[in-house]
Amino acid sequence: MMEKKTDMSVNIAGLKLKNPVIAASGTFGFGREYSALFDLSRLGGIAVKGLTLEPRKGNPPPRIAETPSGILNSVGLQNPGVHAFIRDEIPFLRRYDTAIIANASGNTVEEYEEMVRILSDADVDAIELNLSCPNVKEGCMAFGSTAAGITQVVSRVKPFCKKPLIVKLTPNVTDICELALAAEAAGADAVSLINTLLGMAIDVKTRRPILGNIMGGLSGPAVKPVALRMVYQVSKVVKIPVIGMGGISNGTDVVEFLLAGASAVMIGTAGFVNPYAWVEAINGLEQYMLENNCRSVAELTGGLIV
Amino acid sequence: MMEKKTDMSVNIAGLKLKNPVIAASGTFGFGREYSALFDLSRLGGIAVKGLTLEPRKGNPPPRIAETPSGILNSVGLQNPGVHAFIRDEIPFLRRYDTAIIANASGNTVEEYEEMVRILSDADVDAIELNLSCPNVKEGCMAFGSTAAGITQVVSRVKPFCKKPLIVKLTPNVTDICELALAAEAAGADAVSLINTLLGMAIDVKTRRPILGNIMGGLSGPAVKPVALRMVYQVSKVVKIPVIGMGGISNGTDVVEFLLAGASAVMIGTAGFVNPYAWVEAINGLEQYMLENNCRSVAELTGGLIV
Amino acid sequence: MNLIHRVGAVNRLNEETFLMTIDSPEIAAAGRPGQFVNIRCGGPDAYLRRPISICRIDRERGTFDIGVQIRGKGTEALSRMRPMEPIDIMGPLGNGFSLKPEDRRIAVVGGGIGVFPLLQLLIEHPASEKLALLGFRSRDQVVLEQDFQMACDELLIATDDGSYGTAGFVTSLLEKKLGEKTFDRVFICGPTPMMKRAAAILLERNVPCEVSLEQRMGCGIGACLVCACKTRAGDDWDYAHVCKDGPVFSGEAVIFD
Amino acid sequence: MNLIHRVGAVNRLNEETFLMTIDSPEIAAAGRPGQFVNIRCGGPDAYLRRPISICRIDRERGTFDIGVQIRGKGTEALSRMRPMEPIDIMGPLGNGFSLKPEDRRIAVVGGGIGVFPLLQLLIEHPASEKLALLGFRSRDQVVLEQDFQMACDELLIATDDGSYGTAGFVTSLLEKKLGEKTFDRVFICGPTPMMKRAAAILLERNVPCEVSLEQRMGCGIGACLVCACKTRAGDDWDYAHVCKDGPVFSGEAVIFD
Ligand SMILES: Cc1cc2nc3c(=O)[nH]c(=O)nc-3n(C[C@H](O)[C@H](O)[C@H](O)COP(=O)(O)OP(=O)(O)OC[C@H]3O[C@@H](n4cnc5c(N)ncnc54)[C@H](O)[C@@H]3O)c2cc1C
Ligand SMILES: Cc1cc2nc3c(=O)[nH]c(=O)nc-3n(C[C@H](O)[C@H](O)[C@H](O)COP(=O)(O)OP(=O)(O)OC[C@H]3O[C@@H](n4cnc5c(N)ncnc54)[C@H](O)[C@@H]3O)c2cc1C
Ligand SMILES: Cc1cc2nc3c(=O)[nH]c(=O)nc-3n(C[C@H](O)[C@H](O)[C@H](O)COP(=O)(O)O)c2cc1C
Ligand SMILES: Cc1cc2nc3c(=O)[nH]c(=O)nc-3n(C[C@H](O)[C@H](O)[C@H](O)COP(=O)(O)O)c2cc1C
Ligand code: FES
Ligand code: FES
Repeated sequence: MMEKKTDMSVNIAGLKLKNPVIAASGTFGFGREYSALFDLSRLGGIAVKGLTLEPRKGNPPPRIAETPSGILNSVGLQNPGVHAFIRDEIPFLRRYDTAIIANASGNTVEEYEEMVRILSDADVDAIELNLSCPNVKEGCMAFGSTAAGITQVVSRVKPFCKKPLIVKLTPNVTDICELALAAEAAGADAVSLINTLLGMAIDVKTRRPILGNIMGGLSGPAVKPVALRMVYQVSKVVKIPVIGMGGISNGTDVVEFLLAGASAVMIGTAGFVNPYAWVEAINGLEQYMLENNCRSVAELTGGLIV
Repeated sequence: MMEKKTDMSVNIAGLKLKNPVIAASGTFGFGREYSALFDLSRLGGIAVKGLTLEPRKGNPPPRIAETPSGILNSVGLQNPGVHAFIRDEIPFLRRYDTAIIANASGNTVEEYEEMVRILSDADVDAIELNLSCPNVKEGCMAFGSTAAGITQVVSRVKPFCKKPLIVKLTPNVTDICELALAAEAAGADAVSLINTLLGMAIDVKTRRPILGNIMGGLSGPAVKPVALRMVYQVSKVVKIPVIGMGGISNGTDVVEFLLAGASAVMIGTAGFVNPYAWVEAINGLEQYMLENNCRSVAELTGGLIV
Repeated sequence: MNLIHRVGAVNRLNEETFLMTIDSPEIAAAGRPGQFVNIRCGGPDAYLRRPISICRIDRERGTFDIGVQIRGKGTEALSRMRPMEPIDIMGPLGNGFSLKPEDRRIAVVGGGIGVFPLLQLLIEHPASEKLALLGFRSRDQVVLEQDFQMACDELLIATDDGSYGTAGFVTSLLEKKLGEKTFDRVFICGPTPMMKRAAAILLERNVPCEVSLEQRMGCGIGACLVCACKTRAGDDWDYAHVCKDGPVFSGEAVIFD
Repeated sequence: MNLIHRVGAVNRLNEETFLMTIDSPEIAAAGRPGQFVNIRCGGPDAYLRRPISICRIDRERGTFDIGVQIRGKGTEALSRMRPMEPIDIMGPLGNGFSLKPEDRRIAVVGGGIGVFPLLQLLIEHPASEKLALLGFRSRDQVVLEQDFQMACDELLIATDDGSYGTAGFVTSLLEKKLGEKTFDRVFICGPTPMMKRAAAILLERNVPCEVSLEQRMGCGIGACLVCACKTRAGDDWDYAHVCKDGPVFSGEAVIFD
């Protein structure tokens, strides 16, 4: 009898991934640096650094503060702009057998539309709309923290979007389900959550905020309980797939998010501490699946017993 | 020349505390247990376990889960009811020279009113309205997560309140400032924040949530950056004093919250790990004040340089 | 309460279990069988303290032993502590087993790591006849056999897989023994299903029993109310708290469900 | 990249500073002066890695040294590591100082813990004349004096309080020396105000210089963009990243503000 190998692949609204582990946007650059450490083809996908229409310099340093079991960042979308990404980075990323997810931000609805038009014609596998960055003044969080804002942006870009459209949600809201439902209704093919929780750190010696931008986004293990709760809540109300993230560090954490309802996951901050976190999480998930006779990732998704 | 000693006392809208460190509601019971470990008169105040009109059994166990640098709890307001508190606990607490803050919850606006009427005639120093408990189905969070709900409850109870009225806010909202402003406008004498962040933990072995109640409230060092940010934001917009809490573990953390804008602080979870956390935080604050020539706590409040 | 004590000897009992001696004249003097201590295990991810039963007390030397099974982050970190290291412990906590002079004939029923708190109980109990029934998964899980042997009049061991002692559950041993004789009180500690079954067997025969419960804890002293367990309160039920009202409860009081 | 290496000797240099040898043939072979390593220090609260410069390399033995000042949780935990313990290190990282054969006469200007990366630079630089100007707060802060002495032709030390060497700032020493002779390149590492001042002095006199910057880091390899520093980009400016574009930058490139 042939032994049935565990099937790690997932299909997120047409986006096929060899495994459900994706590098989270903003933590993995465009993959170049980590390609020196491991084979990027191991990854289910890579969500590239958040892109904007024009290049952006980002916020003044310091841009990171360490917090208990987490970090605050205030990078503020430093990026070379979408055109440089298409020209310089896609060819590099395409050398690897992994999905490319373009993470896109805009200051205005028009800019979101323009970004989606441009990226739809580029060689990427999916578009992740960042409606949730806490580190920029305009756009983003402004749209992302109300259902109306999400409806406005998503329904505007949807007609032009030729790729699976993932809408990334902010956790800094009263009711994340409402936002997810708005995204779904407006045409999102999937939602990803959570982006960072708005936070702050203070140095009592200088009596100043540690971050140059005063406030920043909290990520890492500290936020995992909040992220897990939101993934659970959202996946119970939407029909589209949910991509979960927030503090995932290993295979066990991945399984938790899958059980809570995620179809795939993203990992960011943990990679700063352990540069092999992504690969180890994939291996850990596979081991769990083998030990527990799971034939497919879908068997785990939403498998929480309550 | 007489050496001027550091003055640790604070006055929160008429509530006089010998120092700004208060035991957070729900983590300190009615003080009996910790009175065996240290002199309760050391504390600025004690916010007692959340009270309701009738005794409550609370939620099914397990009621606690450990998370990275924090905990989730789902106690669900187990308490003997406000009458038993007045009869059995106040006499005990009054043996100590520390402020008694009655933390009150209700299922309905009427219940909140009733609680405030009863507690106004009891021997307590202040009333903290819990509009933010994530662990009970009715009341509480329902009122506490919209400005309208807060306005409704606070303006209803205010006319009957003969004690300083502190309104405790939930962090599980899009805009905490809006809520704080609503509390202020409706007559709150102070706001306290943050209550716990709604979260969840899963056991991959059993594939079940760890908490009997599925979700619970996140507290401890993990939430400190979020709490600090909210205290900073709120204290910039309200004129009434802000009592800060969320993950405070030592004197340095206390100073951070004061600098961010708090007039006093509460400490909860840290005491589970270190039962002397409250006392050590007071000592640590005093030491910081001495080393930095701070004559009074008020000098630190809002002293952040941005 | 002094929190800082010192690790003494650390000995592996089997692959996943170790016995640790703690130097602490205070806890050794105050501790009673069935009480527990709450240990800050350290390690980056073990934020809360871990409750562990007092297993044996040497009051002359001012030390006590704990028997610990490595289950997760905290117990794993604990297992790596070395002799002479300082260790942060709150204790003794909880109420302990009853030690009544009128209980002349007693039995203890322990399962797995539940055997640990029963050792000091046997050592210290004033009864004239002491029976120990211990259950383990398999031969290599059997711990402290000699120590129990010395602390009681008769020791019977059951293993689930029959690799040592009697094959089957310790509750079957209990039923068999109850066919032969009765006891003034039986003390039970082990996995919940075992305790539930054992308590039912004993209550049916009107034999008083005490069970030692486990629940996840916060403060460990009764202030935070997280360690709830269902107990009878007249015709109704209520939540008692394992850390303060327990960990030992009378068998009739507990509602296992 | 192999992350697990081994702690060798650990020696206190003064109350708050220690020198640690790491066994790592890989990093010793690949490391160049001015590069850094990113260390997981452990301890319950130090979540991120800590960037620390390579101070000295012994390629034959396959070891390298780091000099560390205890500042907070991470460096404190690091200071408690013992010889033979495994240690999790990413490295070597960053670009390092330039080692140009045409630079015949060089000087290094170091302040406080900024002296550490300059030691291996002096050891390895091909120049024929090497001057070291080091500044410390006071006598008891002076570290590695002999080692620097052996690695250069002339060593001058300044202390802020005049308790050792020349009284005053190391930048004054630099100005004085520049009155006597010039250099093909000067390498600077220390507190930002010192580097800013030193770079200004040198640029004024058209002496090329390199500065080694510090910034809080996340990934340590250029992926997360948190370690930004302001640099000139034509007539404009841009953010470069200390971990990948640096930590060493040419003095003209950096905008100190
Ligand atoms: C009164 C009492 C006495 C105990 N005596 C012993 C003993 O003598 N020997 C022994 O090996 N074990 C004993 N236990 C169980 C022991 O507390 C747990 O095995 C231990 O807390 C697990 O921690 P961990 O870090 O290894 O596991 P993790 O899974 O990492 O723990 C995560 C969290 O869950 C809690 N937790 C997990 N399992 C339990 C449990 N069974 N009971 C309570 N909390 C739990 C932990 O304390 C921690 O807060 C006792 C428990 C109680 C309540
Ligand atoms: C390229 C580079 C080389 C360095 N080389 C050395 C060296 O050789 N010897 C030495 O003693 N120190 C060196 N430092 C500084 C050293 O990284 C910090 O002192 C250390 O990170 C402080 O950590 P902590 O846990 O003690 O302090 P904490 O205050 O607990 O640190 C909190 C967070 O802030 C970061 N942080 C704090 N101060 C600094 C700083 N000055 N630079 C960067 N991050 C900081 C920490 O890495 C951590 O993420 C270097 C820094 C950089 C960027
Ligand atoms: C340094 C940093 C930069 C980030 N930049 C972006 C970004 O550009 N776009 C985006 O959608 N999310 C960004 N994020 C958020 C992450 O993608 C992710 O949502 C969050 O960090 C939670 O996951 P984690 O805990 O695994 O890091 C960034 C996070 C970090 C830490
Ligand atoms: C076990 C537990 C029980 C709590 N019960 C209450 C309560 O009854 N009323 C209330 O207002 N807050 C309650 N809280 C919230 C705390 O008062 C506090 O707002 C929160 O825990 C954050 O502070 P900390 O991180 O210092 O614990 C409870 C918290 C914990 C951990
Ligand atoms: S653990 Fe706090 S009441 Fe039992
Ligand atoms: S630390 Fe990540 S880019 Fe420098």
